[in-house]
Amino acid sequence: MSILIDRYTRVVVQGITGREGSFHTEQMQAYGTDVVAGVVPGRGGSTHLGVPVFDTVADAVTATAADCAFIIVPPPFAADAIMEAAAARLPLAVCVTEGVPVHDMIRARAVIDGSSTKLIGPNCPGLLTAGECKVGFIPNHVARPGSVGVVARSGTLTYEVIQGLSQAGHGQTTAVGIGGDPVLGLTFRDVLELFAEDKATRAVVMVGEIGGSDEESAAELIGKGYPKPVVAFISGRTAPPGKRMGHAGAIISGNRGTAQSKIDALTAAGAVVGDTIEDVVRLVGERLGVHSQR
Amino acid sequence: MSILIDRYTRVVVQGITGREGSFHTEQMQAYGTDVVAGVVPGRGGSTHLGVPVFDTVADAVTATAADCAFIIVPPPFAADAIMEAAAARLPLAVCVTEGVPVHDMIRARAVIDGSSTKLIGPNCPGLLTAGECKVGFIPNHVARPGSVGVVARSGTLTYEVIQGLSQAGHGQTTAVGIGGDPVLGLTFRDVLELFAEDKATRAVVMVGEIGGSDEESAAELIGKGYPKPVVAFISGRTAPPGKRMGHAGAIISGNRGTAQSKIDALTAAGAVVGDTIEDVVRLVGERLGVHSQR
Amino acid sequence: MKLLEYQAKQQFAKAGIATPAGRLARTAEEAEAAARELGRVAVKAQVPVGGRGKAGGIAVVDTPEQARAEAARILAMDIKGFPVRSVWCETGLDVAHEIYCGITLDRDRRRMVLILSGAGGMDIEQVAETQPEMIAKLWPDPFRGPQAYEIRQLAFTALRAVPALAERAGKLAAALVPLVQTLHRLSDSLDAVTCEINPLVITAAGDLVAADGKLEIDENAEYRHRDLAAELARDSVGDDGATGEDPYEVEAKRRGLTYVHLDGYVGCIGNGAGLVMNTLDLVKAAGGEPANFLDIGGGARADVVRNALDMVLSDPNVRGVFINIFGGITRGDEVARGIIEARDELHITKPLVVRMTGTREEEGRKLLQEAGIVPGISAVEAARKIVELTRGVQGGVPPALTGGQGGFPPEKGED
Amino acid sequence: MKLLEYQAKQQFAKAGIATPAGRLARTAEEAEAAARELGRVAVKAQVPVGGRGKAGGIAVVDTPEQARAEAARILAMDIKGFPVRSVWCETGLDVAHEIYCGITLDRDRRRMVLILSGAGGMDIEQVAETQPEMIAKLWPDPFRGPQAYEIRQLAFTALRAVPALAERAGKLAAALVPLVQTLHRLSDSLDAVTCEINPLVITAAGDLVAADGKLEIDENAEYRHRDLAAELARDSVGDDGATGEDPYEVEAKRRGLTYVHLDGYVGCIGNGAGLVMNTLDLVKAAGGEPANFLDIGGGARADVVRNALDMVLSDPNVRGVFINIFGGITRGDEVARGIIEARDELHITKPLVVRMTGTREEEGRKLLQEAGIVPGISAVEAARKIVELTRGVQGGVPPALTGGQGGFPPEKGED
Repeated sequence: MSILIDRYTRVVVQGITGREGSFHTEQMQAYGTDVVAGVVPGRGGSTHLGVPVFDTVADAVTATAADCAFIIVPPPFAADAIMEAAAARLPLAVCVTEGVPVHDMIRARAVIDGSSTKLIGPNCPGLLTAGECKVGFIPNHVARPGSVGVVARSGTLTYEVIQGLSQAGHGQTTAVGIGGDPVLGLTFRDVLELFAEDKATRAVVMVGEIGGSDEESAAELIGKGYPKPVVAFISGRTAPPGKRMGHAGAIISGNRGTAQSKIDALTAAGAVVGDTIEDVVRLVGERLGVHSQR
Repeated sequence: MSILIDRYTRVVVQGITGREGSFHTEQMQAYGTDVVAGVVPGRGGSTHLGVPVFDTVADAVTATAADCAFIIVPPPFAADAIMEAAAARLPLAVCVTEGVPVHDMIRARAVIDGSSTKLIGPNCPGLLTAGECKVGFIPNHVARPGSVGVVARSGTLTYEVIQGLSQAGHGQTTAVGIGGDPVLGLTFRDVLELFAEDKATRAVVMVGEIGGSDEESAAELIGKGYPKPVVAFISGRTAPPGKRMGHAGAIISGNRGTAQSKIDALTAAGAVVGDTIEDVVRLVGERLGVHSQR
Repeated sequence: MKLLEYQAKQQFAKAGIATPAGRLARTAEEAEAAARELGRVAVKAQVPVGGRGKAGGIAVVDTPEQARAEAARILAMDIKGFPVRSVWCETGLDVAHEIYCGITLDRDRRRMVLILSGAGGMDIEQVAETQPEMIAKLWPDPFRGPQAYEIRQLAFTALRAVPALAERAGKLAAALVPLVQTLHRLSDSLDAVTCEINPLVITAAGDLVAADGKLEIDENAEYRHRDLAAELARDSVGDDGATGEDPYEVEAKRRGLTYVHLDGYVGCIGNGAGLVMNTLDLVKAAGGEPANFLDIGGGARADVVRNALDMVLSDPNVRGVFINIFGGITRGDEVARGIIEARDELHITKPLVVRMTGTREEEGRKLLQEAGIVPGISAVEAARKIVELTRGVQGGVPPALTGGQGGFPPEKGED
Repeated sequence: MKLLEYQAKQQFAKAGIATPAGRLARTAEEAEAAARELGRVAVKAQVPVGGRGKAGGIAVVDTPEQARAEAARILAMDIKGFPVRSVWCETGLDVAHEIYCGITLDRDRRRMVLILSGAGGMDIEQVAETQPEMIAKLWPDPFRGPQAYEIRQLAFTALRAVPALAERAGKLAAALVPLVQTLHRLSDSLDAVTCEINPLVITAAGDLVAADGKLEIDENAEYRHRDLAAELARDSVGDDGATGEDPYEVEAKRRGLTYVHLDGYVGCIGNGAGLVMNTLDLVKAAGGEPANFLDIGGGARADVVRNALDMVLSDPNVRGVFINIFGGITRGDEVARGIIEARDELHITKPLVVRMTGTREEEGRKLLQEAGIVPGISAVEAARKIVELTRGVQGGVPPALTGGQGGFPPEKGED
């Protein structure tokens, strides 16, 4: 069991022939992901990495019954690629592109909201169901199958957590990197709701960071009686206020969005918050122990 | 029984203080329509024709529980008024304004399509449920209660048919003037579907004219086994091709939209088509006779 | 309102769509100067109708002198009734392919439809009938406009049907994205009901250039585009005031009336397009020939009715007038007042048949009766009556109707 | 990218929003000429920070001579670290009321939010806290934009809260419709994350005039607005090349790096903002002080890593560097190659602690090992190690680390 993707997921890669598109398609194939098609306008009819390439997503879906888009195109084309995936009624689209203009994403998000497509990203590492399928950048060797769900904003901290959990013997169901942009698809709350329904997931690790209030919104959900233990981590606790820390959208305004406000909200809601990734791994072990004794 | 409006309909008039707005509000009140509010931006808090006036439709709905908008505003403001009515979730909006730019209406129609509001018009005479309620221009004295449903594109021909039916003793359930603009709300087909469900309606008179293909689309519905007799009339049979006859959108292009193509489609579908309004009235009498003998 | 080719192209160019270099010339001298500046040019008559090429309204010239001579010839022409007031002198293109790209109103879908075809330079409706696979259509959301991916889908569908274009479809699709988006924005901002580039030329260098342009503005939205209307008027009205359009219709437009001129002798006035159309049908069914269509519209007041009567009677072929009023928004008393004023001030002597019912019909009838006019017969009977009164008349004033009754004897005693 | 006041106002004016007449002056002489042309003006420092009024950066003058003197004074100022490069000389307004109108990104709603308030001229966040009833908000559909009826609803809500405005709310609402629609179009076309008029002045004559303007462009969309960026650069970089911004951050921007300068002594480099933020947290938790935040981003190649090391070490306060790499899109071998190149070419002698894991970590580790570098400890341990190696050092080069190991002794034998 898992959320969003599994061994039956059929992936179409939008931007498959690019340098990064090629590299990560190969990595995904090496992980076992069933990449069934690529889309590059004007390259329809060719083959790349053993996969048929189409001019449009609609063509690819008709020919291959793909049900998940992996979008790895330059920033000016990302929003359009997302809309194209939504128009083709793909259940899931994962956009890893960094640097998408925010107005583009506001429009794309409005289209997603009116569609049946779930979006992950942009500016995210994608997601991975351990041992079955990965769509995105998460390194192939870090995850191992198990019962911990992971959801994180930062890509690299997603990897850190997965690796830490794996090394401590706590395998994962699915790890989702939702991305750090201000306007994105699935949020912490959305992914937590999916994990709540997934029988194989026994605990959830949530890795947040300063900026925005998505962690607070997730805390609200947890506070209403979330059915599984949640172990959280918030990065950026020492970031000076008012300094924008890279692309993560980690900018602090007023009292909202500080590390402390997030930690307080999560703690009050019943989640346990670790100080370091090592802490988080340890706390998960404790929770799973408690949990498995029931 | 009736369709769309009845004695319980609560009407808010958008543009109530204008010359025409005032005149027709009085006419509607005289007919017995329950006009509960008016909307004129900047006139909120005042009273006009014994009715409270509000700045916005939302305010009017909150205060009066209006459930039908009568829109009688100048053309540049019509599309906005329609969208405002839709945003306030009014079940029905009737726009009589003539001369609304077509791109405005395309946008308004897209909003209507995504809303729970039914639109009648623009550039239409509105509708009337005999003896109960009228929203629009249909003269007060022509209708009488009965069992004939009327749907027409032209305003004046709507009146003609109602008067003819009434004088011959065939009362009406509801008469709907859908309007002659190329982009409008409810079509012949939509209204026929409503009449099909209305128990009190035993026959339907449909008054079409040259241009467009809404009559052909209605014929398609009738051909699928419409449960009630339909008597039709098509005006503009002698109009020279390629001449635009006023605002009715009555312009003939190719073979589609000619009077003959409409008459043929309706006849083939099982409707009976009269040559004059008098004919139509006579044919209704015959159908009702046959019908009532069952 | 149909813009002239050069106006459409100026709009395209302003929006960023490539067009051939060109100059407008209203005289042969201006055409000569344009050719001197541009070199080899096509001299093209600017008229708001198609088929000017076949009519001889386009000439390709090599020298300024030829340009002068051809412009003089074309400016003296009259194409399908439209006198040529100006010519557009335009450089040629190195044409590799011609395709079609247009946006027009689709009544059935209640939206604008975007049409792209690999078969350009032809009548698109004919292509649609004979080679439907050559046509790709898109009905963009009016707020969102066509998205890049939608335009690419459209382009791949349309271009794959043409073997010569299939190979370069990727590049063409990429180039069509901004062009189509610009065209859509233009149709939106100009309230165009038709916005068409045909042919859209693919040059040997691979560029897309609008070689011809058609822009028709929604009449209901003309108030938002007064500048274009003024420009159009300057190019279509000559020193003699002639526009090539029906002079009666021009006069009606000046008067603000919705009027269509026809060939018959029975003047027809009514309120509402449906009613007037039906009035024409009834006159024809009764054996008469309508002289016009005149809709005084909803809510028309007394002065409008008088204006309408004056307009209809300005056509000498009109032997009598049938006024058919069913008041909804139009009120009987206003119409009656208009008829009475018109009779008195215009000294009308030709037969008039008035049929009036609807809102304030009582008040209207009372006014007419007080003025010695009797209305109130049915539409079918009124049609028969007006035809009876005008059919035998060979123009001019029928002797029986020149009495002191102010031209309304037919109405007497018929209620 | 934050535009200067005058740039924002020029954008407003170009879009059709009324602004006071004004001229930009880069010298006292230009300010004098502007005052001669405009009469009584306010001379306003153009700096990309708030609070310039309190800092003395605004002067109202009556004569050209005064304008010259005040401009000279203001152009010599430095406001919150920003040298004043230009002043905006602007005529006054006959102010009846001041309101607020702005559009900004609402992260929680994933949309732009339109804010209107009867309380203008103040910090809108403070108003939101103390007088929430004075604030009306609208989250328009990004494709449709704010519709007229929505803006009227917004206006009635905001203006009714102010007794002095309640009576004229109808007229103001009507005037706000086109203004707000224009502002929204502007925020859209300029990719603005903030587009604000505060105060929006209602003059005695009842007109709406933008008395101040704030426009911040989305950094991800700067490629679509190179012209504005160039203009901004011209007004913020002096002849001395100084911009008022942190010189290290200016240099980092020039190098295309995402870098934030901090006060400590441990250089921090990582791939991914989250990882670098966590690196800073770990350094601080270990008792050290980070000197910077430097994210080499996803997919960074060897030359980027070298560039980053060079950048971090240009700060003399840096006593050592912690490189924290978790390869996803970033590949271990590329990073290793960058570190090796940097060590060789930059002759690095300060301590470096490298922690590397993730995609191609095997290849990366092999490369580093072959070059005599040992990576591979955990992030927490690496943080402790770098702090241990740098805490006691008082700047300059620690004597123990100047050997022939190329600056990488800490890594030895720690895997």
